[in-house]
Amino acid sequence: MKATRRDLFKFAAGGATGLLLTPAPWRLVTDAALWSENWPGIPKPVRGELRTRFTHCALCPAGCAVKARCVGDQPISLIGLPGKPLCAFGLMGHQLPYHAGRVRQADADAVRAVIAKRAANETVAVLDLRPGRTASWTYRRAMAALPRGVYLAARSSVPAVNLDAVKIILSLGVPVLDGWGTPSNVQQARSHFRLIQAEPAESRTALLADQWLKIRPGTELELVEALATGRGGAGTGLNEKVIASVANELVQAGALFLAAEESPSVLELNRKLGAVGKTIVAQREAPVPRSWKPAPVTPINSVPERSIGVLLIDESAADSYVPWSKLEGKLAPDALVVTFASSQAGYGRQAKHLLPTAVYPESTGDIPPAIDSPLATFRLTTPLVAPPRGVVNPAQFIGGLAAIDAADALRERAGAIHAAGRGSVCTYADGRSIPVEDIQPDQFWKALNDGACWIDEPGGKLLPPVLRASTPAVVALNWEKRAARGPMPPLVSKLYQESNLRVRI
Amino acid sequence: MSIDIDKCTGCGACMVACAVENNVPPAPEGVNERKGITWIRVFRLDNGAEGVDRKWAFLPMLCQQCGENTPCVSVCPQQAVQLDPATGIVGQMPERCLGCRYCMAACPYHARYFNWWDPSWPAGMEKTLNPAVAPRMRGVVEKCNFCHGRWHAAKARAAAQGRRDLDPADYVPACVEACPTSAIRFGDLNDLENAPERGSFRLLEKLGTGPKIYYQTQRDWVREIAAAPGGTERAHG
Amino acid sequence: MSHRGTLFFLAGALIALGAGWAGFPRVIYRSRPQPVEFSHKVHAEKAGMKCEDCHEIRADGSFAGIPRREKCAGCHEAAMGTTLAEKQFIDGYVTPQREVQWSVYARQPENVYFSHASHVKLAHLECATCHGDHGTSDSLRPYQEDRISGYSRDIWRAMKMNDCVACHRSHGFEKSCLDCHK
Amino acid sequence: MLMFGLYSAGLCLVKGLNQTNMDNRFAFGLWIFLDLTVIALGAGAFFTGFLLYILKVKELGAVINSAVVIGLVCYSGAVAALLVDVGQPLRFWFTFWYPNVHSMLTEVTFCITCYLTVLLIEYVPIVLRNRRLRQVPSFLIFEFELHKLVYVLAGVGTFLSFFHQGSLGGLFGVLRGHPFAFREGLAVWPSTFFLFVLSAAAAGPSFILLTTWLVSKISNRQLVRPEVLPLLGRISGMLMIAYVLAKTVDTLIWINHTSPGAGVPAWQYYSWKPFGTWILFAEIVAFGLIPALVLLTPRLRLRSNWLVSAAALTCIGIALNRFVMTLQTLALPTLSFDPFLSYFPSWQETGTFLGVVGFGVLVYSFSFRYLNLFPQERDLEQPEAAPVREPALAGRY
Amino acid sequence: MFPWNYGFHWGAVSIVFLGAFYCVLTVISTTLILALRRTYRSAAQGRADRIRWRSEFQELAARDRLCRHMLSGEFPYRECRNAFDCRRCEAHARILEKRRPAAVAETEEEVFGMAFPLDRLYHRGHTSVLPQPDGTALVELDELGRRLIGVPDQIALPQPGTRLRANGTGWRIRKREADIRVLAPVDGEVVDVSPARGGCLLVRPAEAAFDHLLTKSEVRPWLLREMERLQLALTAQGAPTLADGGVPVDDILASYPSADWDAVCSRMFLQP
Repeated sequence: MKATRRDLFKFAAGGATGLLLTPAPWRLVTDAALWSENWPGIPKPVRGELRTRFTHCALCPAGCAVKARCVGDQPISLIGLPGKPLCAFGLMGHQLPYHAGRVRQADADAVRAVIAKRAANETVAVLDLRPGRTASWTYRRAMAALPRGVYLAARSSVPAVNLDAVKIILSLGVPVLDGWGTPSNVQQARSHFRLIQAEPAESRTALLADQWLKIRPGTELELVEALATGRGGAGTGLNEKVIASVANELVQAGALFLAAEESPSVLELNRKLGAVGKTIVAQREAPVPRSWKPAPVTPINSVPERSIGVLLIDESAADSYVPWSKLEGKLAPDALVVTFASSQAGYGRQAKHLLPTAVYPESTGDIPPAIDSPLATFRLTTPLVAPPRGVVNPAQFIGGLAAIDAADALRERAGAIHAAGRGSVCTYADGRSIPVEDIQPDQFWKALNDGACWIDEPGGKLLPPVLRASTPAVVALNWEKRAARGPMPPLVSKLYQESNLRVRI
Repeated sequence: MSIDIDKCTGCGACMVACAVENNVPPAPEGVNERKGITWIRVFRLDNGAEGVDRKWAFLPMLCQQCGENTPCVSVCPQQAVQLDPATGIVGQMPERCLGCRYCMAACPYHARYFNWWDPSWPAGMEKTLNPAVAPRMRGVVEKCNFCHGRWHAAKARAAAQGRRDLDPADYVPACVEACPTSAIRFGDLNDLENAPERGSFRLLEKLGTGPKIYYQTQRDWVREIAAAPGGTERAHG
Repeated sequence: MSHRGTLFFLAGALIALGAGWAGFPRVIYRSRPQPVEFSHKVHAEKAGMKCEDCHEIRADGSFAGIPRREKCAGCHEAAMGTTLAEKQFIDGYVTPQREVQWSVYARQPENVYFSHASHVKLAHLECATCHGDHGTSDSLRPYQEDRISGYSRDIWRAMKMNDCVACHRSHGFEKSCLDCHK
Repeated sequence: MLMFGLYSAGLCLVKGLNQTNMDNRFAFGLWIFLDLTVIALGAGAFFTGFLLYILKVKELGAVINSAVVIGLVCYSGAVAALLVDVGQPLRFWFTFWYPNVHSMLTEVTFCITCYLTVLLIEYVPIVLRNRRLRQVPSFLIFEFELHKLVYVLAGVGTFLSFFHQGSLGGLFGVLRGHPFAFREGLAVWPSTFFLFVLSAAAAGPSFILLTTWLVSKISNRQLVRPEVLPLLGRISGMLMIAYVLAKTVDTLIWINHTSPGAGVPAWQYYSWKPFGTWILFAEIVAFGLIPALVLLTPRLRLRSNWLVSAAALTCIGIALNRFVMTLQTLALPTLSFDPFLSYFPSWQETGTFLGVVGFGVLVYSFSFRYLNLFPQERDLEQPEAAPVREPALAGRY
Repeated sequence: MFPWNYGFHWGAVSIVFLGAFYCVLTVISTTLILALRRTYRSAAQGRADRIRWRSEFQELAARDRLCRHMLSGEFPYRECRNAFDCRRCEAHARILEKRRPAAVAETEEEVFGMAFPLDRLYHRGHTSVLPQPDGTALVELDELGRRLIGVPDQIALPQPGTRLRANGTGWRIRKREADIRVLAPVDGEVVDVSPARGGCLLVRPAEAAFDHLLTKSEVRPWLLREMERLQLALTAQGAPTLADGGVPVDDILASYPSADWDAVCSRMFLQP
């Protein structure tokens, strides 16, 4: 019997009916839906044991204590200690290593060879963008050892600010509420100081301040003059009454007074108001081994023009930058500029070589005392993640140039601190604080590595800072400045791109 | 949860902490604030004055976990949204969601977000994802659920110690934990000590959605703006 | 004529049924053997171990799952028995310090949250209630994965969502999706 | 056009909805708005069917086929657009499997799916009437038998349409979060539910009228008896007037009671350019009352250009209403500090929609070419040739 | 959707909602099934032809459905309600009673030079029936039909022994693109067939009642009408009107090569 078309139809119909009675079609429909649950490309978070580790945030000189929640060894979220919260950046720190714009590879040895060759008969300068670290000491030692080594600091020594004593702050465009100092301290102090912001632009500090003096751009110093002398100030665009009342206020409350940039007149006014010695005090550094012979800190201005043959810039931890225009003049015509950085964002554009460095939280190092801590502190940032292959440790590299082994510099310094026997170490894991003399050096070292902070004892009166002719620049990294420089954690997009909480750079 | 607007400095820590905690991917190319995903978003209010009298206030906005005739729950065609009777949290089930976005149209607080893009992280960054929260897929709606992953973890921890119920300390959402000024506070509304203090208000109370987020402020202009109904103010956030 | 029609109809139906029930599962599921020949039975009976000896619940309430290599190596640094499987395991993983890539039958989808702590410590469930006789099985059957959805075929008997729900309902624990989903 | 549509739709499906200009505020965009409109216009199918088969208005037999095809086209197009619109089309069946019976959208989904099936079944006889197909006896008989039962389908269709048209209105009426759209109503249904039913019923005939007129212009054939179109017009007009009245009442209640109750004085909605009060006026008077009156005035109704333009106005009015309900609702801020947003569809969205339209036109014109959409057409060919007279001497040779 | 699905609640709303849903589904499906069953039945009973004629008759343009008695002037206007089957039309019966027998019995009617012998009966599908003395009847195309088709390309005649049904398919003729079903004028059984003259059948009628066929005096008016229709059909094809005086030549088709012959024939042979 031969099959007609009709039969085929019947056959197909039967097939359809039969198929409906099997799991096949239903399975497929369900699977299609399930498949949309783990769409290709949707990552599966790694499971594993949750651990807590402690370190310090190296993103800014505040160096807040960090409590990292890790799965296995991988940090999945960072958080501050109770009462000592992190800023938005700190919270994103663990993502920095995955920034797309990160530089990973470079031929370090070739560069080393080149530098070594030129170091013999040319001036080698190290520009340190975060002075006061152990690494900085290494640089100074190295520069001292080299025939013609110069150590340049991006800023002259910072005084400490004793926020507890502050009653009133007049800030000349300093983002006091937006990244200056240690967030937690500023927040606590905020309740007891009054903030007057003199700034031309509508910054968030200006808008959150108690009073905002909307001065004309570039008239900060004129305002200072006016406040100091009680005369003039018309150029600022403020009327005399306002200036007078502010001046009055300042005199009433022996106040801290901040400036945006270094200038003698500001210092003068601070002196006059009695801030110096009371709220502006000397920055104290943790003890260093006596064996360390440092080169002096050379102010950039005093470097002769076109003299530097090799300029090494440590950008791995950058607080304050020196405008390139200022450096350019100091360089010899065929100068070799090498920068240690994790991305092209900073001096990488001008440098001949860029040696990739580890970024927080891969890097190892210490953080100089925050601007708002009058006491000396010693805090390590220890790697939460293993740094990738091919990154260079600037300290060891530069130390190596002068045959100084800087690998153990931190440990040596810790030893020196322990030897000094002052102060106490407070460990974050248990929140206890033990006097240094009660523990062994290696315990001390271990504690520091597991997340602990050495704080000098608040002995003696606060010394007035030894200041040159100027009040030093305030170290302030507000969001915009920061975004303009080094790489940002990807999630920052939440703040400026996916919401307009922040203006985009 | 209660939020003190006066304490908020708009630093954005909460937004970041939230994104980190809940595996919200960073923005792909071309995302703007209208397509972005921020379970908690800080809005900027200003008093409209010009010059030196200009003042800002910041208002963190997250899912208000509406308790009475919750707008988004009743509209979802497939029960992907539901109000947990026990915790009072409005839960969103991405794996059930069809992506019709009706709930987003229904939400007066615009606290629901749609995955317009495939979620993607920069290479290697997926290692930093939080295993307690499942990443969402493209084409579904998501929103704040008071860090439910932490709720689970807290429960598990309690269970390991043989406890059934949680202490207040066991569980706080990421934004609360991260807020530098502790402007955001969190607690069970049923406990007396967490009763909303007087002078606190809720957003769009008149809609009768019974939100569970209470806001406080001493500044009148802030109160006026925040408590006012739709579109009376020029926008900044 | 109409007889022929029915004949064809039935033929079609039968073929389809066959394909759907017999053929389809072979197509849709990818089957692969476990990397190591492991017998729960031996460990349970000979070594007299309990489940929680290897699959322990951590202090923070999370579940360790399948023990990692070093835990196994704790006993199997050197061969304890004479079985080929053990030898292979030691040569293949312990000595070269390679992790074993187990495929977990009971692996739930990413969006599922399950706390062993609350089920074992609070609800006092036996492992067998969900895992059946896995704990006493003598060999590991091949792992079957759905080609499309990528999920394990049989998450043993009682680990589909409906099973969870059924149990939760019967105990009045069914509050909201978020209880078990993340 | 169809290709372009498919391409854009493909983009949206493959790359995701980021291709569109919708965003978290404008969760609904062009597609939803047009779906609503199209479905309202497609309502002609159910309403004509209802009048013809249930109320036995015989004259409408002339357009029923065309009405069914239009309905089919509109609904299938709408569903297609929806499938592109949802973020996870693979999960469409969740709505059926795990329905949340309290959601208007569930109601809509269920009804529309059922109704689409009904339309398909109603479409079958029309297809089978094709001369070639009719050569197959079984087709012939099936068509015949099915046609005898079609009134049942018409009944079901009416039921379904009533509900989903309504629920489409309900979609927005229940939005407690948007005082602009929120309405109280009877039992579970907000007033918009009934308004939508009315307006859809009113727009349907007008749309059929329009298409019929258009088709006969294009093909320049007379398709229906001259009295049919005015009849449609009259029906449309009556419903329209009812709708306008209801709408007015509803609006008043809303302005004076509902909206203030939600804490928003109604004037506020119209303080945002470009959505001034003119839009309200346009919706109710310009595109509501006026065409209704025209359609109800016998004299004007009989003039085809008046008739047609009135019908057009009606359709536009309904479209406007849907627009207000979807897009204006979303555009208006609810929180004091969020902005008034505007939205313009991306080319992918437009493309997809154009594709849908293209598909519609295609289906319709095919049906028109091969199927007998207008049964009266045959009778209406006027014999031009003078009646043949027998020549006197015929057959003499 | 079903009580055993997750998330199902026995609420009043869900019961009402889903109840309604299932009702709708049942109604739709029952309608379909009903239609199918009936189809099957009628097909089994071989009612295809009747149904076809029924529906096609409905499809005919109104003026092609006119009653024969209107043609012969008994009514001013009347459409046939019985699908051209006058046997069960009481109006027809009444008229027949009234009608006095035709006075003069012409033997031959000639219209437009076409011979329509009156010794036979004519079906409106352009077939003629010539009763034979032996009780059979000779069924063939009438003059106009023949001229329309001219020389057919192909003729499909039924097997002898096939049962014909009045208004059912008699035989099929192919000519160019036209595929014509010649309607059978009478019920009956085919005795013999021949392809001559566009096909003719010898049929043994079921009963000798030929009331439904046109006779004597009705033929002329009907033909006039038919010519009109033909004219119309041709003009609809954009063809010029009939040759002068409207005398249809043999093989009309040949003289209108441009015309869509399918349309014309289907019109003339009553198949919409």
